[in-house]
Amino acid sequence: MDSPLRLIASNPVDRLARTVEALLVVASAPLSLGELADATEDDPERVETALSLLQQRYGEARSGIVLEQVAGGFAFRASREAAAACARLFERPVERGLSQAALETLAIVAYLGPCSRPEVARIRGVAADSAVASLVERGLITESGRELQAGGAVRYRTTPLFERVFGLESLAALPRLDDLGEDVGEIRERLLEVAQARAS
Amino acid sequence: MDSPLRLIASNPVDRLARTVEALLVVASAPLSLGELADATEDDPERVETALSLLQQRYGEARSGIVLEQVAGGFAFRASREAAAACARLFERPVERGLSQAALETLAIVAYLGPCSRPEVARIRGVAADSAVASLVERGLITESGRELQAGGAVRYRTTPLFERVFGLESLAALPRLDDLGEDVGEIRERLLEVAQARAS
Amino acid sequence: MPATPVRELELDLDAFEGPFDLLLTLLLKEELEPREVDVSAIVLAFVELMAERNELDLEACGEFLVLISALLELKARALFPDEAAELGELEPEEAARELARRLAEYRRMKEAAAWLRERLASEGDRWFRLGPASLAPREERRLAPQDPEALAHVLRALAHPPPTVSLGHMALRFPPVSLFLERFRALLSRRRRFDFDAEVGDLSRVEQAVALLALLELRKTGEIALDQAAAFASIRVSRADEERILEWTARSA
Repeated sequence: MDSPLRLIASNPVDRLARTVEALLVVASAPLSLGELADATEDDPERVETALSLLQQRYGEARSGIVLEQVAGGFAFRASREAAAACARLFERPVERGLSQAALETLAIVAYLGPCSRPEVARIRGVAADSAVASLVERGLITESGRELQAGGAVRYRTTPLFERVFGLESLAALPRLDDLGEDVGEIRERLLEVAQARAS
Repeated sequence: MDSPLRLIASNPVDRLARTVEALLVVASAPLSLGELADATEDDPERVETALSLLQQRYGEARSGIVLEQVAGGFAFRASREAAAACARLFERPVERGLSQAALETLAIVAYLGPCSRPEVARIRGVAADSAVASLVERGLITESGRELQAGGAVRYRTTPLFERVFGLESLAALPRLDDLGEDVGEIRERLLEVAQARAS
Repeated sequence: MPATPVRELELDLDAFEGPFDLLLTLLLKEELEPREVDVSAIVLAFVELMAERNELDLEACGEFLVLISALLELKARALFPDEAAELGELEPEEAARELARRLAEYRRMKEAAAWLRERLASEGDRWFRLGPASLAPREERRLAPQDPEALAHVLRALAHPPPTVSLGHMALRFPPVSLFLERFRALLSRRRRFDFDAEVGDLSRVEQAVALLALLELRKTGEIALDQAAAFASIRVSRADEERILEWTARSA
């Protein structure tokens, strides 16, 4: 751990890394490689090199500040080791008391978004108004235009905060829906077992 | 810079310092010694020792992240070396347009005159809180008294900045909407009727 | 009605653990959402129970079919409240395919929601700052010049009537269980007993299934007594206090 630090001390990438860590400590949301390159007026490849140096320095178990790649960019967070101390001092207003209805609505918007309240209600089978309102208030989803026809309903999509709270690099990091439910095959197998037991 | 790091690695204050830096990177306001001691469930004197270790580690010219003691306590800031990059990050490029939600809210306030959030929400069919907040933050609308009845909601009107951005000499220069109604009262009624039909 | 293994069937579902008839009671009291109930797991549990017994209990199978179809119907209606009629206009095969497609879609979404919940738990020890840093410069937002026509355009769109939805085929509706609860209570306040089949004979099969659920609920709460001369014979429904009085009279005589 000491050698890379000593190396960058005599290396111009070290200065760039210091600028990048300065940007990350004041930013209010994850910064993309492009944003970091624009702000530092430096080469994206050099910014990447600086980021990988910082990732070593600010690694889990090594530092209380951890650099993570999340929501399409890079951001600092507290180490998991410090979670209990954080819980004593801060709140988690975004996810506290998230209802089952809100989670289902969130799943629908994340996978099918942008989508409207009527679309969510059609899939869930119950009105989604209060779930949608609570997700908007928490900043997990946001308006994203209206349905195409005139007088159409407002549509919603997930926000970068959603990706951040759930620790996703991007929406593409959500598991494929096909990988989630294996139970049809499982049901068939159990039925088959019963049938075989009866036959024998 | 390497020697203190190596020293604290074998010292329990090192762990405390990691927790303190984690708390500081999550906080959105300076943290006092008392708050840090409570959150870490540790001795204030030990927290002070940890803070002085961190002040060495996060010192100006040594690191992009600088630990600063301000009136309310301790907080991280960007190093002076990174000031130019920070200025570029926070001075956002000119935004080309407004979101659908902001545009609809702005149109309602501009055409119908001082309007409350509940009124905007009724016409749009969705909560207007975040759209109103973002327009206020941008300086395009501002508070303008309250609704008449006791405990009435705050009403909003457009600002001179709104007129400048939209190239209007005054609100009277807004494009006419004769096809929707003869006067503001008729237009308002029509919008509310359609909103009701959409909600049912 | 003799006790059958059906209502005592022990279930261990995600949303519920206990005997089948308690599940029905919770559903009827609307303390449990039908969409939370995994019907396939109930069918599996029943099939496994029957297999264990190693004898063919036709009566149990019959009762199970009635109850499970009522439950399925409840669940389908809860999932697609306004679209049953629309499905009704399709050919049966198409309707079945469409229903299966939507159920699969809903099920996948439930699984996605479960994944999100697990993720929330596993990421709960990642803390980060919400909002700006305390010693950060203030962000300035500047807006390019805008066209006022855009304002007129969005207001016209807001004044545009929404597309109308035909409600002409909404005749097909699933009656709430409470309707039958009230109806049977009213009936028993006027008469001491009535014949179930005669009372619901004119109703659709869906309505009959709901009526039967209402009957089971009333018996569960001790408001009525049920009596059936033989399997498949008509069910006689009587006031519970009526029966208690008769019993008491018989004992003291």
